Amino acid sequence: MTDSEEKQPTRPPQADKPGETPAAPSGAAPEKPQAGGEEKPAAPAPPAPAKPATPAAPAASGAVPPKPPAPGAPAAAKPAGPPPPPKEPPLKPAPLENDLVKRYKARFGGAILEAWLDRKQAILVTTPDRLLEIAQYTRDEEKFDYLVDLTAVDWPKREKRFDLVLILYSFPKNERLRIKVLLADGEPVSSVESVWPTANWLEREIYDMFGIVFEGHSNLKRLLLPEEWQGYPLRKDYDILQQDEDWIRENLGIESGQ
Amino acid sequence: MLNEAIFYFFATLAIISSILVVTRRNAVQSAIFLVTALLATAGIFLNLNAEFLFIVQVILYAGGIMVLFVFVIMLVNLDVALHQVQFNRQWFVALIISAVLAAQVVAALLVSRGTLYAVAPASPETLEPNTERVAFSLFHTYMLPFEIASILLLVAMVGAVVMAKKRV
Amino acid sequence: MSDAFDNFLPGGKANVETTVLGADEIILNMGPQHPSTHGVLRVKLRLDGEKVVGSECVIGYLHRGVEKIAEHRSYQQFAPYVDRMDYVAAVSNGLGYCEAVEKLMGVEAPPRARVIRTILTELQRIASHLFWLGTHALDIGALTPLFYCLREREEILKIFEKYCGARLTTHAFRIGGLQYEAYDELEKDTERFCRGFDKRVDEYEALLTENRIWVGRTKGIGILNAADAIAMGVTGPVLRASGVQWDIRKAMPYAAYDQYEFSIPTGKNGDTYDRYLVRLEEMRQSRKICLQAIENIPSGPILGKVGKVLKPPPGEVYHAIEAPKGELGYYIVSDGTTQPYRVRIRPPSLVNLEALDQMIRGHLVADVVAVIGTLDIVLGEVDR
Amino acid sequence: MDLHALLPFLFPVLFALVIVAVLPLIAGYIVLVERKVMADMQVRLGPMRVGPHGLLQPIADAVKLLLKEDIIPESADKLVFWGAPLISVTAAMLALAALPIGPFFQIADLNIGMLFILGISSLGIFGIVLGGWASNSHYSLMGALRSAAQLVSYETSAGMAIVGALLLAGTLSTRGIVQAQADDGVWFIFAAPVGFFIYLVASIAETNRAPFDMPEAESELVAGYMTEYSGFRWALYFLAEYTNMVVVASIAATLFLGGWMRPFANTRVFNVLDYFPLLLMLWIAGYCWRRTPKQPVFVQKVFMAAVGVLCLILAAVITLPVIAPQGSLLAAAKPGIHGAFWFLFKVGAYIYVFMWLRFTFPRYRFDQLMRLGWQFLVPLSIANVMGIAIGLTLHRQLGWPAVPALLLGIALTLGAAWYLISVGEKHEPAIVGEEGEGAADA
Repeated sequence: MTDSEEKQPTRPPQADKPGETPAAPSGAAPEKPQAGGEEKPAAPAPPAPAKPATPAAPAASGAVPPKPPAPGAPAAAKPAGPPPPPKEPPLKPAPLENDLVKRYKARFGGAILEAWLDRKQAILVTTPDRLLEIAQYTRDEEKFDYLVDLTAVDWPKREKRFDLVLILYSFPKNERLRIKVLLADGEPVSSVESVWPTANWLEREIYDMFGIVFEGHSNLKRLLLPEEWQGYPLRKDYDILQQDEDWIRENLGIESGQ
Repeated sequence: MLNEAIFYFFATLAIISSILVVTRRNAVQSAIFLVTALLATAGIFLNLNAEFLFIVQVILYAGGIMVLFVFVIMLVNLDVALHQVQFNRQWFVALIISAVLAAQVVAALLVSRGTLYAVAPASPETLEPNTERVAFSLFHTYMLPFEIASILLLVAMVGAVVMAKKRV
Repeated sequence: MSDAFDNFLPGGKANVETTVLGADEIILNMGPQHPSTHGVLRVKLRLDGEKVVGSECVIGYLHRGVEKIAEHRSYQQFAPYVDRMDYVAAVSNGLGYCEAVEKLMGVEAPPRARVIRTILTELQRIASHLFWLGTHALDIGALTPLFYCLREREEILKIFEKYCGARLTTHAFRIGGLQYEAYDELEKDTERFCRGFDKRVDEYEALLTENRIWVGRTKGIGILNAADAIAMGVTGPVLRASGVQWDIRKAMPYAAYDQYEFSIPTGKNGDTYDRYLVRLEEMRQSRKICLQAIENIPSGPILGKVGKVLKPPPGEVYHAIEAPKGELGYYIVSDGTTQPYRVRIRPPSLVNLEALDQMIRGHLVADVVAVIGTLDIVLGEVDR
Repeated sequence: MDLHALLPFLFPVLFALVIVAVLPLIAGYIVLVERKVMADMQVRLGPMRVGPHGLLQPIADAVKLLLKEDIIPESADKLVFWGAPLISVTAAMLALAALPIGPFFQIADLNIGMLFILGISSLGIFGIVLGGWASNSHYSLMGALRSAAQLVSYETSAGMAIVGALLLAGTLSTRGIVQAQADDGVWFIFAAPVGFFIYLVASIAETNRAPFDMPEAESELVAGYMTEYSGFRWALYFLAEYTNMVVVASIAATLFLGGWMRPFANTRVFNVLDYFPLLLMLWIAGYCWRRTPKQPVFVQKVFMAAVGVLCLILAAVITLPVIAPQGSLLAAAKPGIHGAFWFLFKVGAYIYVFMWLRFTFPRYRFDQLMRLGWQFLVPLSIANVMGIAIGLTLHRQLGWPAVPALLLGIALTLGAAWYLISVGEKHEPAIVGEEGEGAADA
C-alpha cells in the first residue's frame, strides 16, 4: 500500500514510444474493422462515420500482441501474457487505423500509443498523463457520452502493471469504444469523474480493488470493502491466506491453523 | 367521606407533581409531571361535579396544549438547559414574595373567617346539566364578550401565521 | 453532525460546548437492516427535519469477490456464480456471461438455443419486474400488489423449474448453447402464462396507476432528466423513463431479439411514476416477445461447437445485454488458459444506485424509500 | 360503611372488569381477523397452523409476547420507557367507559359522554410521543413527532365532524345520541353523510392505520415509535392501537350508525331483521361443520365442531328473546342482547372498512397527509358544521320540513367539498413541480 502511494512522476510520452515496437505479423489484415466494433443493426443512431480504414500501418502502431506491450521494456512484456497463439484469424487482435484513430492520433499524438481491434471491438491505448483531455475530447467531440464501465486489469509482471479500461458508448453513433490506460503501480492518474459523473463509484471500486489512486477524485475511499481492509484483492499477487494469517496473528495473538 | 378522600388524593397528587415540575432537570420529565398536575386538577373538578370544566381541562390543557409543549420540547435542544444553573441565588427575593403571598392568604382567611362557610356549597343537582349551563352563559348571557374574545383569538392566530410565514 | 439531536435524547452524550440551535440537521442511518432498503444497503441520510439534504450509500455488505473467484475457476465453473449476483434475474445473468464467453471464443449458439434463451430471458424479465413492482408498491405502503405479483412470478418460476430444475439460481444456459433441451410443454406453458398475463397487468394497473395516493407518492419524485441519466450512466428502465429510447436488445441485438417485433417504452419526466409505467409496459412487451418466440422455435442442435475444455484464444471482449435492471456487461480478458484472466462484471444496479443521491435530494424520507424502490436494485449485484 | 352506598358502583365496576379482561382477547382476535381478511384479499390463506383455521393464533401470539425478553435500550430513559405504553393503554381503555354497548351495557352514562371519549383518547398521544422519545432512537423519535403532529391535526377535524352529529342530537350523552337517532327515525349518517366521511378519514388517521400510518410506516421508519419496544410492552402498544380502533369504531357506530339500534328499528315490516343474527350464526356454524372433516388432527376436528356448537348456542341466546312470549323475562332481555349484537356488528363492519382500506391503498407521504388534513378535512368539517347548522335552523326555527332543510345543508357542504377539491388540484401540481425542480437543481 505504501509503495503504491508514493508519487511517481508521470512518464513523458517520449519514453513510452520506443517501447512499442515488438513487430507482429502485420499481414493478418483486420477483416472488418469498425470503430464501434459491434455489429450494427437497425439502430436509432445513424451509421458511424468511422469507416474501415486502410490498414497501412504506420511505424507508430504496428499490430501488437493481444495485450499492450510493456512500454519501455519489451523484454519484460513477454512473461506476463501468454504467447499469442496464431490460431483462428478472426479472434486475433488486429491493428486498427480508421478515421477515429486518426483523429485521436492527430490530436493527441504520442499520448495515443496504439489502437487495435479485438473481436471486432475497438481498443485505444493511451498514456495516463493526458487522460483527462482525452476523456473530455472523447465525450464532447467524439460523442461517447456514456461511460459504461471503468475497470482495471492487473499484469503484475509488466513494468506498467495496470490496464485502466474505460468502456465507452456513444448514443448518437451506437458504438462502443474501449480506452486503455497503461499505469505503473503507484502512478497517479487523473480522475474522469468530472467528465462522466458515473466514474465516481467506479473509480472508488478500482481504488478499492487495485489500489490505483485517482487524482482529483471527490471522495476516494473504499467502496465495497471496509475502510480498514488491508491490500487490494484484485491484484494478482493478493494472497488471502497471508491476509488471514496476519489478521489472526494481530487480533487473536495465535498462529493461524490454515 | 369518599369525596374528601378523593379530594385529598388529587390535591396531594397535584402538589407533588407541581413540585416535581420545577425540580426535575429533564424538561421532558417536567412536562410529564405538569400533565399529571393538570390531570389531578381535572380530577378535583370532576369531584366537584363540574364535569364540563373537567373535560375542558383534559382536552385543552392535557390533551392539546401539553402535547404541543412536549412536541416543542422535543424539537429544541435540551442539552443547554440540562447544564444551566437550575436555581439562581436570589433566594431572598423568592422568600420575600412567598412571605407576602402567604400573608395575603392568611389575611384573607382571617378576614373572611365568619363568612367563608356561610354560603352553602351548591347541591350537585342544581349543577346537573353542566354543559348546557356553560353553553347558555356563553352563547346567551355573555354572547358579545364571548364573540369579542373569539375574534381576538382569531386575530392573534392570523397574526401568528402571518409572522411565521414572512420568514419563508 | 447529529450532535444536537443526539444530545437531547435521554442517553445522548451531553456536551455543553454544543450550541447548535435546535435539531437542524440529523443523520439518519437507513439500513443495513431496514425493511425497505432491499437487502443490506445502508444509506446515511443527512436530514433537515424530514428533508434530505445529502446522502451517502454504504455498500459492500454482500461482497463476495465474484470477480476474484472468476480468476480461479474455469469458464464453465464460473457460470453458476453469475446467477448469484442478481438473484432475481439469474437467467439474464447467465445469458450475458455465456454470450460473452461465446464471443470470446468466437463461437455462436445454434438458432434453437438462441430462441429458447430469448424466451427464458424474457420470462425472467417479467419475473424480475413483477418482483420489483410488488416490493416497490410495498415500500410505498400498498400491501396487496406484492402477492398478486408473486402469484404470477410463481408461474414463471414453475416454468424455470420444469426446464432446468431450479427456480431462482437457474444456471439455465451453457457456454455455446443450452444446458438442457426444452421440455415438451415449454411452449404450451409459456403461452398459457402469456395469454393470461395481460389481464394481470391490467389488474395491477387498476390497483395503482390511477390511484391518487400512488400518483401523489410517485409523480415528480426522484426526477432524473435525460442528460443527467446519461451522465450518471444509468441504464435500463431508469434511463428509458428519462426519455432516452435505448435498449441493447434493439441497439445491438443479441440472442434472437433481432427476429422479433417489440417497442421500447419511454417516459417523459423521468420520475418514479414514469419508471413505474415504463416497467409495466416492458412486461407487456416481454410478453409479446415470448408469444412471438414460441410460435416458431427452430429445431436443431442446442449446443454449438465447443469442446469440453474451454480455452479461448488470448484477448478480451466486452459483451453487454439488456438485463431487467439495465446494461449488464461482462468484460472478460483471456490469457489463453482454461481460466479467465480477468472477469469484470458491469452491474446495472451498482451504477443505477449511484444516481440515488442526486435523485433524493430535496425530497422527504418517505421518498427515499420510493426512489430506492424505483431504482430496482439487487444488493447481490451491487456488491457482487 | 353502608353497602347500599356502594351499590351504584357495582355494575360499572363489573363492566369495567369485564372490558379490561376481555379486551386483550378481542384485540387479539381482531388481529386474527385482520390477518385473515388480508390473506383473503391477497390470495393467501393466512394463519392456519395454530388451531383449526388459525383460531388459536392470537393466544399463541399473546403467550409468545408475554414470554419474550423485555429489552430496554441501554441509553433509554427507563422510567418513561416503562410508563409510556401504559399511558397509551390506559387512555384507550378509559375511553371505552362512556360507550354504550346496547341500552343496558354501559359503564357510565356521562352527560359529557362524547367529550369524555374525545378528551381521554387524546391523552393516548402522550404514550406514543413519550415512548418514541424515551427509546433514544432516531426512528422512534421521528415516529413520535409525526404521530403527535398527525394526531393533533386530525383530532381537529374528527372533533368538528362529531360536532356536526352532536348538533343533530342535541346532547353529549352517548345514550342520548342514540336515543335522538331513534326518535328522529334516521341514522345521522344519512343526515350528515359528509360528517361521517370526515370522521371515517380522520379516525383512520387517528388510529395510525394505513394509508395514514406515518408514525409506524414500516418501510420508512421501521416501526416508528415502537421500534425499540419488544415483548410485553410492545404488546401493550398494540393493544392500545386496537383498542383505539374499537373506540373510534364505537364512536362512529354511536354517532352515525344508530348505536345499538337495528336497521329500520321503528318499522314493523323489518322485524324480520331480528332473525339476521340467527342466520349469521347458523351460517358460521354450518361453515365450521363443513370444514370439520377436513381438519388434519382429531383434536382440531373436535375444536372445529365445538366452534360450530358455540355459534349455535349464541344463535339460541340471540333468537330466544325474539320468539319468547311478550312480557316474559326473556323478552325483556331482548333489547339488551340485540342491542349488543347490532352495536358490535356495526363496530365490526367499521373496522372491516379500516382493514379494507389498509390493504387497498398505498401510504400517504407525511406532507401530503398534513395537506389533506389541514387544507381539505378541517375546512370541510367546518363547512359541514355550518351546513348542518343552517339545515337545523331552517327546520327548527323557520319551520321548514326536516328533509329539504337537511338536504340543503348537505348540498352546501358538498359544494364546499367540491370547491376545496378544485382548489387543491390547482395547487397540488405546483407544489410537486417545485420539489421536482429542487431535485433537478441539486
